[in-house]
Amino acid sequence: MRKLFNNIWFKCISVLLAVIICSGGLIAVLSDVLYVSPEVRTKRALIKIYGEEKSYSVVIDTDSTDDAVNSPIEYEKGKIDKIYIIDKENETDGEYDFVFKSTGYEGYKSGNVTLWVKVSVNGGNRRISKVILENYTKQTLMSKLGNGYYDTFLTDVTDGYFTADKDGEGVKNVVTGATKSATAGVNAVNCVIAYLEG
Amino acid sequence: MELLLLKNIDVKILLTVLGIVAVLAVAFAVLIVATSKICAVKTDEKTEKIKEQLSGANCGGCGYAGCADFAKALAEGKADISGCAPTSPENKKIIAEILGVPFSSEEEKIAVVHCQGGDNAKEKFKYVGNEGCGEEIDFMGGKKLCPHGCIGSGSCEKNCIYNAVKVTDGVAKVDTARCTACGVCVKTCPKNIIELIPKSAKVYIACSTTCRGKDVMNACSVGCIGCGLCVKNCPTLAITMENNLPKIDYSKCIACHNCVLKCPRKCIKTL
Amino acid sequence: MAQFLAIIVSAVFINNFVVVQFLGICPFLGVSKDFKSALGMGIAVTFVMTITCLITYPIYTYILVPLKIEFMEIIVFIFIIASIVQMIEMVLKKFSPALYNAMGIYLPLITTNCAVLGVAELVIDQTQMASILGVATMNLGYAVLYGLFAGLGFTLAIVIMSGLREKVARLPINKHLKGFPIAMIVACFIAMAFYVF
Amino acid sequence: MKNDYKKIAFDGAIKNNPTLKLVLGTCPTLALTTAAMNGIYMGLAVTFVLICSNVLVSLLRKAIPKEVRIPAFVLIIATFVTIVRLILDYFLPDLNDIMGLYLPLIVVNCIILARAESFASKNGILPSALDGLANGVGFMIALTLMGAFREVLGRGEIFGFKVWNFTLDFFGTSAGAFFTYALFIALFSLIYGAIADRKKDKAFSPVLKEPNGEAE
Repeated sequence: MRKLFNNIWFKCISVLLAVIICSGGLIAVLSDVLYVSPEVRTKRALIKIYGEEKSYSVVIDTDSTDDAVNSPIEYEKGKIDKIYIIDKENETDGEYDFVFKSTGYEGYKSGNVTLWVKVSVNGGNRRISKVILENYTKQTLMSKLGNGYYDTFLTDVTDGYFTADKDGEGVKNVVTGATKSATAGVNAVNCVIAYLEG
Repeated sequence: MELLLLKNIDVKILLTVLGIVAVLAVAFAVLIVATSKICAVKTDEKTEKIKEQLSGANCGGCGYAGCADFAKALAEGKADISGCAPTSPENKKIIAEILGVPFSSEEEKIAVVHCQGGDNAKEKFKYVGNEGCGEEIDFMGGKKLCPHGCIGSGSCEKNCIYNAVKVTDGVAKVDTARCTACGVCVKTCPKNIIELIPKSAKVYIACSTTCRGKDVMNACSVGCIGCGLCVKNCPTLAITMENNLPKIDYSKCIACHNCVLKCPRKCIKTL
Repeated sequence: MAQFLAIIVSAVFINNFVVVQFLGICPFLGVSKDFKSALGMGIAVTFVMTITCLITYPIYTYILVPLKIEFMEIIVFIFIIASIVQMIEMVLKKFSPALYNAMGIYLPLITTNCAVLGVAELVIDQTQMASILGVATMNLGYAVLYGLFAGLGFTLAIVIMSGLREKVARLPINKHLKGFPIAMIVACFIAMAFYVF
Repeated sequence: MKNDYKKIAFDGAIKNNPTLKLVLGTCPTLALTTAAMNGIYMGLAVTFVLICSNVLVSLLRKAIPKEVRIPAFVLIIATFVTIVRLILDYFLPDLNDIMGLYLPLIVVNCIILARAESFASKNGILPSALDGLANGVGFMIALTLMGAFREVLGRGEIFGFKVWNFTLDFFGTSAGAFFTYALFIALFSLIYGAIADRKKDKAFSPVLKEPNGEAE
């Protein structure tokens, strides 16, 4: 028995397995204890947009359990996960806010970018009034998308879509250092416009 | 933090992830140990123990590629511990015990440049080209008129990892505080005018020319003209004249500094 | 055959990992002091890249994608590369100790070498590879070939760099500029030269 | 034992500065020194992960057999980065938004594996932690200075505030990054060389020798 324990084969395999099981277990425990539920993420996003908590009513929410609302709206270059209508205290009719959570595909290394988009509706006029980043996958050059990038989206929702290629003559051209990540962001916002345009 | 039941995360994904990485780990552990068995390099622990005692500076003074090679040569008895100057005497004693070799605590050494010419040595031509003494002396023996003197391009300075040799006004000078006598400069100097002398030495000859006095006068204002005054004035006859150049026998030298005072060209300098 | 040429041209020239995408600069500067160790490093990196593509491509496409755990990709890839580097280290220690000493700390650093991880991630990216090779789907053969030629591209860059550095090391430069700084300035000129692509 | 710590700290941060003397971790250095703030955030992230991974590596150094040390170290570092991201995401969400960009880059950072391999796997826990801290701080200082230099010349700003509207977009490119990096290494060697001469520091040589010659 003694010989088995300091046999090099056994030592190497057991150490590697031990490290993996310990770290895997640790990550599992931590990711469970420190689990951030979708509601909390939405709360954080609303605080970032409005500066304070807001109650909202759900139009679409992929994380909710009841089936009427949890199917996302798929588009060719992205999808919309959540649509909320923010409850207004002074109920002046015709003026309310949408908050979308949309994901754009075709980012850097075919990863995707998820954004929160706030659209304020005032009578017939609909305007994108706030865009913030939720998270992203595989975008290593995200640091290049500064605030300037997100502010270029703050325009009225007319029929024009955004494009992100350098020489694209699209209506509103949004080009940044990290063109691939910008494309994913633009796709996300275009989904919102596509939804609003119906 | 209620009792944890892993309810928030999908346990199935967790298990598959752990499973894959575990399988990978086992596979690679087996592969690695297999390669380690195939490529087992048998370094007997004697070499390892010696390597720990050596200074580890990898300076190359001992003539081997680094301390590891020198340790292997020592273990096989091919090299002698005196080859490595930077290692301190106590470490050498330990190594001698490991090797079972009698250890004579031989003298500590220091490097010294047998030349003080530099700017006061005349030049045959102005050299512009690749740096380094080795390259310069390929071209007609270097730019200095004196064939034996230091040409001051600093190959010794470049190779000394202890930063102990510096070329000051055209000639290399050893900083005795920093020199650990590793011997790299002795090997790199193409003119072979750097020598390891006992650390206890007080004086040294700052010239290495064997030309006759008249040629030396013409080539360098501070070169040794072989007048022999130092030989005559040395009370213990420690200095002998060989081929127009004085040579000090440090076992006899009592550091009376007579030679330093008497030398008309100030070629004999104190350490 | 066309794909074969496409791989060579794109891996070695158009998006060469070191000179165009500036990945894996640590060994590129650290080991390119003299020709022999640069060539040794190049071959070691080529070997690691080829074996990495050989192993990571099937694992990603046949295991990670079906099980929907792509997020594990980085850890799994780095673990595989680390194990390959560990094996290479033993092989080198046995068969060419001189090269092993010349590479020193830079041998384990191949693991975190961005170029190797870069090629592993590039190869599994269907859309990008399709555009490079002009072929609908990727397969293992193309992946391994791309890894091989990306490694050769790295070797080419590091060997040219070592040639330049050996030449530059003999020029009379200020003492403080010798070594890494002058290597960086040479790399700066190479970078400028590659603005064309 | 006390001055030993002082020596480790001094060595790690200044004398053997990982970015400017041993020239490790060049990928993040070249990529991130476009802005000074990047340097600070990346520096903080690297310092934190470096300390913890050094401690963990030196804790397990006797247990991990020599044959599988590189994969084991990589696993430890990767686990650590994931744990840091989980903690940040739960407790400090806004810091996570900023640091989130840099954390995945750390797994690929050479400095951490280099320190784990050449120092932490050979020394005790406290020296390793100190060495991690020293190297992290050294890395942060170097990155922030270079970031500031490139930001001021490249975009005419410093930490985002307009300084002048003279911009040289050469410094925004990678060629500019190489040039700045070369400049800073030379400057470091010049300044430290002067200090070393005055202090008669034996081992420091102005001409950069092979790092492994000194790092051992």
